[in-house]
Order: sequence, then C-alpha cells, then structure tokens
Amino acid sequence: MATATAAHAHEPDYLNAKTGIGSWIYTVDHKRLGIMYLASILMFFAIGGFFALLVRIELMTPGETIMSPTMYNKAFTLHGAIMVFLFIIPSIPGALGNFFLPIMLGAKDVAFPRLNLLSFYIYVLGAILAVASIAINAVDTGWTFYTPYSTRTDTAVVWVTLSVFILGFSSILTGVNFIATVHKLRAPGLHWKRLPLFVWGMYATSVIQVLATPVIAITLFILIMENVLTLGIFNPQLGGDPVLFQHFFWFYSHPAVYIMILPGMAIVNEVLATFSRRKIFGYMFVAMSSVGLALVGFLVWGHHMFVAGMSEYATLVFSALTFLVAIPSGVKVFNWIATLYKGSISFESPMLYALAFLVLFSIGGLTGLFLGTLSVDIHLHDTYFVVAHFHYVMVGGTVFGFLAGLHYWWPKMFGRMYDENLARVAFALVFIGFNMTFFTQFVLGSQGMPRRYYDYLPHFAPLHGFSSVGALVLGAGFLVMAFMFIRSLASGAKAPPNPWGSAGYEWATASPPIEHNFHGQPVMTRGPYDYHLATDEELFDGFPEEAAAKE
Amino acid sequence: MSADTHAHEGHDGHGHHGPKWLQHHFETPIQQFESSKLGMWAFLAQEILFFSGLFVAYGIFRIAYPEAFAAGSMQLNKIMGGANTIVLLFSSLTAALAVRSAQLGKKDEVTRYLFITIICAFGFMVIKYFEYTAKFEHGLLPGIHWNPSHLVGIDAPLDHMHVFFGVYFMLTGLHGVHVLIGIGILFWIMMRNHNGEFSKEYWTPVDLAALYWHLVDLVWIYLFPLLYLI
Amino acid sequence: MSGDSHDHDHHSNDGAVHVHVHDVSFYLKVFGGLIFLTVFTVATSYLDIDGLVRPGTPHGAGGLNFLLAMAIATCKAAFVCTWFMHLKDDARFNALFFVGSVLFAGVFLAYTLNDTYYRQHEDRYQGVHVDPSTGERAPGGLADIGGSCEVPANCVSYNCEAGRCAEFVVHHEGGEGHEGGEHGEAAAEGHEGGEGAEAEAPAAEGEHGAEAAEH
Amino acid sequence: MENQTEPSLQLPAQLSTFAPEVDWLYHFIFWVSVVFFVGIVGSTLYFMVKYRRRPGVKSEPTGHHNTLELFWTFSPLIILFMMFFWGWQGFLQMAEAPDDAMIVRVRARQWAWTFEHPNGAIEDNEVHVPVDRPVRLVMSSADVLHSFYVPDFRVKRDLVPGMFTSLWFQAVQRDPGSVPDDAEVDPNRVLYTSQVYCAEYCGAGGAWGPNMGHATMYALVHVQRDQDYQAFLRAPRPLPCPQENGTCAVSETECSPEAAGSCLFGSKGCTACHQNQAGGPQLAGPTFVGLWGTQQQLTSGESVEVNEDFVRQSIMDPRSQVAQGYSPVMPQIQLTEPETNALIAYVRSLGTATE
Repeated sequence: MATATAAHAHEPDYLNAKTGIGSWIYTVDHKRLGIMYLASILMFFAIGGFFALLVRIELMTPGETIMSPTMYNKAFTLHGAIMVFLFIIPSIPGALGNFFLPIMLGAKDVAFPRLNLLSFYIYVLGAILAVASIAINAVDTGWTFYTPYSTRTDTAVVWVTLSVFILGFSSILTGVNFIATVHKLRAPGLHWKRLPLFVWGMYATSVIQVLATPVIAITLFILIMENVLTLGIFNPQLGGDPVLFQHFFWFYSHPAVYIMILPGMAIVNEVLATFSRRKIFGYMFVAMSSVGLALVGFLVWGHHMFVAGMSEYATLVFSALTFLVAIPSGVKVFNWIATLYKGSISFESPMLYALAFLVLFSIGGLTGLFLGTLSVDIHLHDTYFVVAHFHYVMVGGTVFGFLAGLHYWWPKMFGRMYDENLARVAFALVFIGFNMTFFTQFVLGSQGMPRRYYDYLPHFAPLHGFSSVGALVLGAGFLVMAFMFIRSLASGAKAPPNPWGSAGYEWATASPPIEHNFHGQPVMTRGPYDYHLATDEELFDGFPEEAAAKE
Repeated sequence: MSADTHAHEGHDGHGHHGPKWLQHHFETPIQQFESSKLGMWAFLAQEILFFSGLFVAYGIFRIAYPEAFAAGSMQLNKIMGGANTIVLLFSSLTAALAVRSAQLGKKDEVTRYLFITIICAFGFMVIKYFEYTAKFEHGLLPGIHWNPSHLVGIDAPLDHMHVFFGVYFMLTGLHGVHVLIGIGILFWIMMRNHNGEFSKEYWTPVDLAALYWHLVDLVWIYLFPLLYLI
Repeated sequence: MSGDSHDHDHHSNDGAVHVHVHDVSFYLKVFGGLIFLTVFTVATSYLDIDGLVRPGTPHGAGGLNFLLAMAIATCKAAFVCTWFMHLKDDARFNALFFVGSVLFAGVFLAYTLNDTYYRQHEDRYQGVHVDPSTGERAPGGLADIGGSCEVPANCVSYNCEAGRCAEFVVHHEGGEGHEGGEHGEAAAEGHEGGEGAEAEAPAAEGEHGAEAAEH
Repeated sequence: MENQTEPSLQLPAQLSTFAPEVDWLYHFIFWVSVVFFVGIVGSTLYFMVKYRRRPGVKSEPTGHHNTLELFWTFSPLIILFMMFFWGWQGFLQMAEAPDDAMIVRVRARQWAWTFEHPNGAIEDNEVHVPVDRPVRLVMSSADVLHSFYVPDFRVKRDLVPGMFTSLWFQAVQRDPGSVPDDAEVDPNRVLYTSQVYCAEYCGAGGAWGPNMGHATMYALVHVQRDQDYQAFLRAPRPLPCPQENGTCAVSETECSPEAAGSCLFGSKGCTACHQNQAGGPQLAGPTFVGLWGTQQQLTSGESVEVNEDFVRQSIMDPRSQVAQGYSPVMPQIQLTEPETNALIAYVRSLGTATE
C-alpha cells in the first residue's frame, strides 16, 4: 500500500485540490462537505454544552444561583434543542458519514453530490434561524414543544419550530442520498455481506431519517399553523387534543433516538475491529440488528407517554414492543464482547472511547428496562432517572461513539496525528466527569426528583451539587480535547495512510484522501475486517516498529 | 484488496469516457438512472409520511366527532372537487405520456404534454381558488376565525366542526403548495427539454418530475373522498 | 446473496438504460378506468349506505360509505402507482420502500387510534371531556374557545360554558349591536360561581354526556 | 413539617399499597441489570487484559457460532417478558380504581393545586386524605399540562386541559408514626405528610418572584386516620395567617383580612400573574400596587373604577371584565366567601399603601 501511495504522491489531496473560498462554498465533494458539517456541529456542540453548563451551575445550589426561572427554562430548552437538532442528529451522518461512507464503498462520491450540498445549506439555514431565535426571546417549552404550553407561551416558538422544520429536510435529503449511494454505488466485489458495519449502521439510520423525519416536519408545521392561524388539532381550547401532539412528536422523536445511537454503534464496530485486529463476531447478526432496531424503533414511541393519559390498550402494546428493542441492542453488545475474545487488543484513544461506549451504553440500555416496565415507569417517568438514562445513551453512547470515530478518523481526514497522551487525559476527564454528572442523577430520579426543575427541596442538594461539579469536570475534558485537536491541526505530525493498521477499506487511500478517493475504480477482494487475508504491509503501515519486531 | 484496489488504474482515473450527462461519479448510465429512481422513490416515501400526519389527524378527529365531520363535509362542493379530481387525473395522464414520449426521444411531444400538464395544474389551482373564496365568505374557517354565516344541510354548526375545517385547510393547502411546486418543476423540465437537454438515452429528469406529479395526484385521490364525499 | 454486488436488474450488459415503452392506448385505458372509478365514487356518495344499514346515522357519519370510498380510492391509487408511475416495471426495492412507507403511515394511524379511541374504555373518568358523575365540562377545553367567550356575530344565544351557540341565525343581518348585551347575559348564566355553575352544568351538558358515553 | 417524609438512597418511603410491588419489581430489574452489567464489564476487562496486544501474537480469525448467536438473541426474551408482564399487572392495578374509592377533585393551574373533597371542602396546595382507604383523584387542568406525582405513593398521572384524567391510591400507615385506633379524634392530627410534585413541565412566571413556576408547583398530602379525616372535613376552616418565620399557616390566633389575604394571594397562585411588590416587573396580569380607586379601561371599551364590586366580579368571573392590554387568561378559582373577602381586602391594602 505504501508503495502504491508513493507512486501517486504527485496527486493533491482533497484539501489542496482546489483553493479559494469558492471552492469550499460551492463544493460538491462529500469530503469537504463532511468537514463543513464537522465544523458546524462542533460549534453547536460547544453552544449546547455552554447552555448545559449554565443549567448545571444554576442547579449547583438550591434557590437562585445565577439566573431567573425563565432564563433557566430557556437555557435547558436551548440545550436540548441545539444538542438534538443541531448536533447529535446531523453529527455522525453529516460529518463522518458524508466523509467516509463513499470511501468505504469505493465510490467517488455520494449518489447525489449537489443534493448533498443543498442538504448542508438547508442545515445552515435552519441553524441560523435557531440561533437568531435566541435573540428574539428564545424559547422555553423544552425541546419537546409540548402543547398546549407551546401554543400559549409568548416566546419564539414559531421561529424555533420553523428552524427544526427546515433542519428536518436536511436530514431527509441526507438519508435519501445515503440510501441510493449504498444501493447503487458499491464497488465491484463489495456485496452486502462485505459491507463495512459503519455503512450498515448509516444505511439503517438513513431509512429512519427518510421515514420518520417528515412526520416531525408535519407536526411542527401543524404546530406553527396552530400558533399562527389556530386550527384546533392540538390546542384543547379549540377542541384539539394535546396528547395527540405527543403521539405525533414521538412518532418521529423515538425513531430519532435511533438516528442518534445507530451511527454511534456503527463507529464502535469499526473501532473495535481495528484495535482488536479481528472481524466483528456475528457480522450478519450485528448488521441485521441495526436494521431491526431501525424498524422496531418505529413501533415503540408510546413509551414516552405512559403517564400522559393514554388508553390502557395503547400502553400495553407500547410497553410490550419496547422490550423488543432490548433484543437487537443486546445482540450488539454480546457480539462486541465476543469480538474482543482472542483478539490482539491495543488501547489507543479511539479504542478507549469505544470501550467506554460499551460500558456506558450498557448502563443506558439496562436502565431503559426500568422505564419500559409500566408500573416502575409510573414512578420514574419525568424524573432525573429519565434524564440520566437518555444521557447515558446519547452522551455515553452517541457522543462517545462520535468521539471514538473522530479520534479514529482524524488522521485520515486531516492527515495529521494528535497528541495521544493529551487525548488520554481528555478521555479520562470526560469519562469521569460524565459519570459524576449523570450517575448521580439516577439516584436523584429514583428518589423522585422531577425533571426541568429550577429549584429543589433541600434534601436533594448534595447530589445536585455533586452532579454539577461533575459537569464542570466534563466541560474541562472537552476543553482539553479541543486544545489537543487544534494543536494537531497546527503542528501535528504527518499521518501515514494507515496509522492504526486497520484492514478497513477507507485506510487504503491516502491521508488525507485524494480528490476522487481512489485511483480508478477499486475492486474489493476481501471483507473490511479480514485481518487474516490482509497483507502485512497493509496492516503495519502505521506501526513500523511492530513490523520490524516481527521480522 | 491491496493489489486489486488499483486494478482499474489503467483507465484514466478522471477524464470520463461517457456522455456529458453522465455524472463523473457514476460508471454507467444505468447506474445513474437507477440511483436517481431509487432516490426519487425514497423522496416520495417521505412525502407519504409527511402527509400522513394530517391524514392521522383527520382519522382521529373523524372517529371522535363523526357528526361534525359529516356536517363539515356537506359544506364542500362535490362538483368542484370532482372536477378537480378529473383535471388532476388528466394531468397525470399527460405527465405519463410525456415520459413515454421522452423514452422514445420525441422532444416536441414531450414539450406539448408537459405544457398540457402545467395548464391542468393551473386549472386545478383556479378551481381551488373559487372554492377557498367561497369558504372565506361563509366564515367556514378554522379555530377562532370560525364564524359560519351560511350552512348547507344543517341548521346550526356543531361543536368541533371548525376542527374539520382546520384539517381541510391544512390538507388542501399543503396539497396546493405541492401543486405549485409541481408547476415550477414541470416548467423547469419543459424548458430543459425545449433546450434539447434530453434524448432517447437520457430522460431521467422527465421521469422524476412525472413521478413527483403522480404523487401529487395520489394524495388528491385520497383527499377527494375523505373531504368531499363522506 | 452471492453475486449481487450491484442490485441493479441488469437488462443488458452495456450499462445503458433500457425500458419497455407502453402504447398511448394503454395509458388511455388506464385513464379511462380512473375516470370511471371517480364517477362511480361520486355516485355512491349520494347513496346513504350508513343510513340504510343503521337507520338514524347521519349520512357520512357511519363507516360504510367511508369504507367503500376508501376501497375505490385505493384502486385508483394502485392504478396510478402501477402503470403511470411504472412501479410494475421498476426495481422491486423501490416498490418495497414505497409500500413500506404507506405501512408505516398505517402503523402511525392505527397506534394513535388505539389510544384516542379507547381512552375511557377501562376507566370512565379517564380521557373524557365531561365528568361522568358531576357533568362538569373539563376546564381548559372547548369551553374556553376564543379565550374571552366572544359571541359569534350571528349567534343569538351563546352558551359560554359549552363554547357553543344555542340559537343560531343562519342568515343574519348585522347582529353586532346585540353583542354586548348577549355577552353579559351569557356570562351571568355561565358563571354563577362555584357550585351553582356545576349544578347547572349537567342539564346543559346532557347531550355531551350521552355523546361521551357512546364512545 | 416534622412529619415530612424523606427518600432513602434508592426510592422513597413506601406509603401506598402500590409501593411494595413497584419496589419489588424495581429491585428485580436492578439486580438483573447488575448481573448483566457485571458480566459485560467483567468479560470486557478480562479480555482486555488477556488479549492485549503483544509483539508476535496475532489475533485469531473470527469464527461463526450460530447457536451462541441464537441463544443470546432469544434467551433474554424470557426475562424481558417477565418484566413486561409484572409491570403490566402493576399498571392495571393502578389504572383500575375500586368502585368504593372516595373521589377528590383536583384542579391544577399555573402554578397551584386546588383539591375539592366530596363534601365540597376546598384546600389549596395541600390535601388531607384518610389512611387505608382508596382515594380516587379526578383531575383537570385549566391551562397547560401538569402531572400529579407523589413519590411516596408511586403514582403519577398527567393533567390534560380539555379532558379529565384520573388516578387512585391507598395510603398506608407508616411505622413510627402510627396512632392507636382508639386514640381521641383530632382533626389536626396528621400521621405523615408526603410531597406532591408537578412532574410535567409547565413553564415559569414572567419574572423573578416568589413563584418559580413549574419548580415550585408543590403540594402536600397529609395522611390522617379516617376518623380524624372525617373530623377535619367537618371542622371550620380558619383562614391562614402569616407566621413569624415568614410562612403562612392556620393557627389559633386570628389575623386581619388583609393579612389572611396576603397568605391566600400566595397559596391561590395569584403571584403567578399579579405583581404585589412596588417596582417589581410587570407580570401577565395587572399589577395591584396603586391600583385601588383608579379608573380602569376595559377591553370592551368601558371604563370602571377599581372598587370592591369590580374586584369581586373579576375574581368570581375573571373573563367578564378584562382590563385593556391584558389577555383573558385568568382561570376561575374556587373560593369561599371569607377567602374572597380577605383577598379583596388585601388588594385594597396594596392599592392604597403606596399612594
């Protein structure tokens, strides 16, 4: 591989192939769009994180700490809305998916490159609206926009929902694009059984994006019209049904949870395989569990509404189906562990995040059992237990998966290595801070502390204080990480094409990749995890000292 | 993988040998065609779910308030609705015929059929305009604007009748927006066809535009009986 | 699964697009069928099937007219999808995806109905608009229409509590002048304070109680 | 309150008939989770150490094991089904109130609770209930979603505007606080007090103030012996009075109507919309400071003097006379005659104090 790359050393990489601002603004290159997404979502991650810190600092002590109740309500709403709609949902598909999906398929680009560009600008438009709404009174409904509060509050609900409505189309178009790409742009030899699991995960995600996102679009459109024209669909004062809004909302937003977690799982597959030098155990089961999760995910939305005044029949069906979700999730976890068995495991920072994912996602998943069980959920619903549960899945799962992917692919994307020691310090801070913040909240929730409270009774004070300190540690971890990555961009060592010695297809191209990913049309003769079929030159490209040791 | 990755390197990696409408990242015309079709169908699937929200709202409230919905439906003009159905079905026919002509490479026929389709779409909007103005005049409006002054078949408005009109205006309004977007798309495709961009080998955009237009028709096929007939 | 590295249905190996082109007459036949079904569905809508089967049901409020109309519409939709949209000749996956989307929309409707339709089946106090034992209408609901109990211009006697016009002038001529007077009257009637209003409510809400019980 | 309950490390005190069953299932799931978690993390750690990368040692190619796959795909179903089934059974119990349950009518609004007992007695933000008797709450909300949540009872149910929702519970004796059955009847004796939260987000006031909205929409459940409860229902209810520590309570000593009104002003939730501090921010409703005796422009175009009649009318039928510039959003609030009088007196005292 090294020789092959050297032979083409004259060819510029995608970052240098074209220059000037125009070459970025009008680019249809999936890799450049991936980078643009990455920059945007990281910015919104920072903004969302800022609001999270505001919330946690306010809750550090009982009573008023730094802001008024109204401000607090806006802060947690913005934290939720920005993190969900502007960060997590577009994060992995938009940034890493855009960048790596075509490369892993051996394609030159996604099926519809111009649509890809359009999708990015729709995202930007939605994001601008969302940020602009902060200036005009923000929004205090919680990210769920439950009616009738959202039809009564005088905050900028219309603006924010319009922004989410627009963002939805970005998500849909990305999904459409990826589905067509995976079906039609696979390189010769790359049949479904050889598809990298990252691609399987993105594929399942795309199906949800296409089938679920339009429902949130229409829901928010009705909500906007309910505010502007008054309709009587959701507004009880006009004969509407507020609980119906919850059905509409969760028909999207529950599958959306899988839009968030499936890509995280997808990345963990790649990282675990690479760093244990082993094909993922039960490949087909893992691939199918992604598709299974995507489909079953559509049938369980009502478990967000067990205490909402739903009929008993609906609760019965939704609770029963909810437990089915545990099956594919369990299949994944068991297969990941089996992958480690008889592997050759090394512990670079991407692997640390992937292993942390395994632990944290297990906690997130197992605590989901409490919430799926009807009688127990009655007690835990809308308490901090739920907050902790979904942060374990969304942060411990998706964000850790995203970070695993970001560390893993960083050398490929930018052609630069980062400071591994600093990366491990950041990992330690993030891992410890995260658990301090959110494990505490399981205890708070089981004791009955409700969500979205500006204030709390005195006996909750110690745990809230501890949780807030954890949030500061978490924030510090992210600062260290940001410093580490920026330093890598500025002065990182040049990355070899395959620094981790992975058998994955994406490592066969240069770091950073050339403009059209590969020279000509690649032909896949082995699977992406077939370490026993890969040559030593391929695998130890990045570990010359190990290659030397072998000789 | 290693050696084979570059198996096709012998070809020139960048300069494309295909026709100019074949985008650089596709290997063959059929790959491009099938990608486009799959993409379009996926997009149509999302349209179905986009409209599904309003259909669900309709279903829920119709079952909850059957009398109010029956009475609301009575206020609508079956003749106008029926006429619109036929106009839209006819436009769907001409759209399908436009695709057929495109497949045969008959450029002028394509333009003619697309033109008829667009005329029908405008016809649909004109009839819709007359329907809407009648509803506005009679105060048959959703929510707080509900102020009926003229009712057919019943003496007094029923509770929740305004909910019917809320759903009615949302469904037909959103459908109308789709018709307007469709007019834009069809016009754009017609102009591209007029400029000779399509041929017997390459007519995918005509096909995709027609697919979109058929979907607009499909939605109306359900809207018509749901709102006007029952 | 082996060998399907591209799931195109290769019609030939040259990589070019080949499709079967139907005759114009074929499309005209399909169109003829669609027009026939349209006329047929309009015709059946004048037929009061609900009333025939269950006398007393208002025309259109039952389920049978609805089912028939939906069956016809589905036929028409199938015509359009299969032939106008060429799903019959298209890749299987496209049809699967499209039909799948309709199925998901069906799940959406069915599950939501499973809630809204059965809310008060197990517990008569659950999800009802009218308290079955006191006849009180749930606050925050339709009773508060328009917020301030604004009387529609053409209403003679407006029941604020129910949010409904008790006596309606279908063709009124400038009833604005009455508004103030009617307003006060209605308000006094609707809100005689605490228990009084509640005691009065059952009579006013009898109809609704019956309606709720029916579900 | 000395009888107030506090939660243990995991889960609050078990004070309803549901609580032991819910907790049993909770702990069942907890221990199942612990077993799985220890298994997952344990095997991960073990493999991490055992198969760490060593020079010259290659990973083994991954094999297939379909039996194993099918085993761990389908065997958890058994445990999952047990959880589902027991959860469902518990839920059904909570959903179906016994026919003889006593009905308490609960009305919620931003941000206060009102409870109406079967005999018509009204309580604000606290409710007395008898122990060992099923109590059904028939609940409604005047404005937005709220949720009635008593951790000690393990019950929670949303209140949805425009419809009624219902829940029931049966409070049980608490060990140290039990009172012999033959003890003298005392309407003021409370076995214990449990906290009620609003668990569904319902917003916050337009400004800082004593009312933080959702987060302070608390109420208290006072559990009494049945005979004490019956006596409590019959007992005359004096108005609350300000106490030395700044709170309000019903006490032996009576106070002036203005003082009682200032307490009611808080407990009835008036602070959510009406400013009673000079110089405070404008809230959703008219500010009362300096209002008394002025001419008020109404939305109907009329102008009225703010006097006793006007204030009374505004309290009794809030939407009949809406002041210019305000929305007709004030809910109707259940008040007794003395309460109304006290509130009017308080509004008058606010209006004249600063002039």
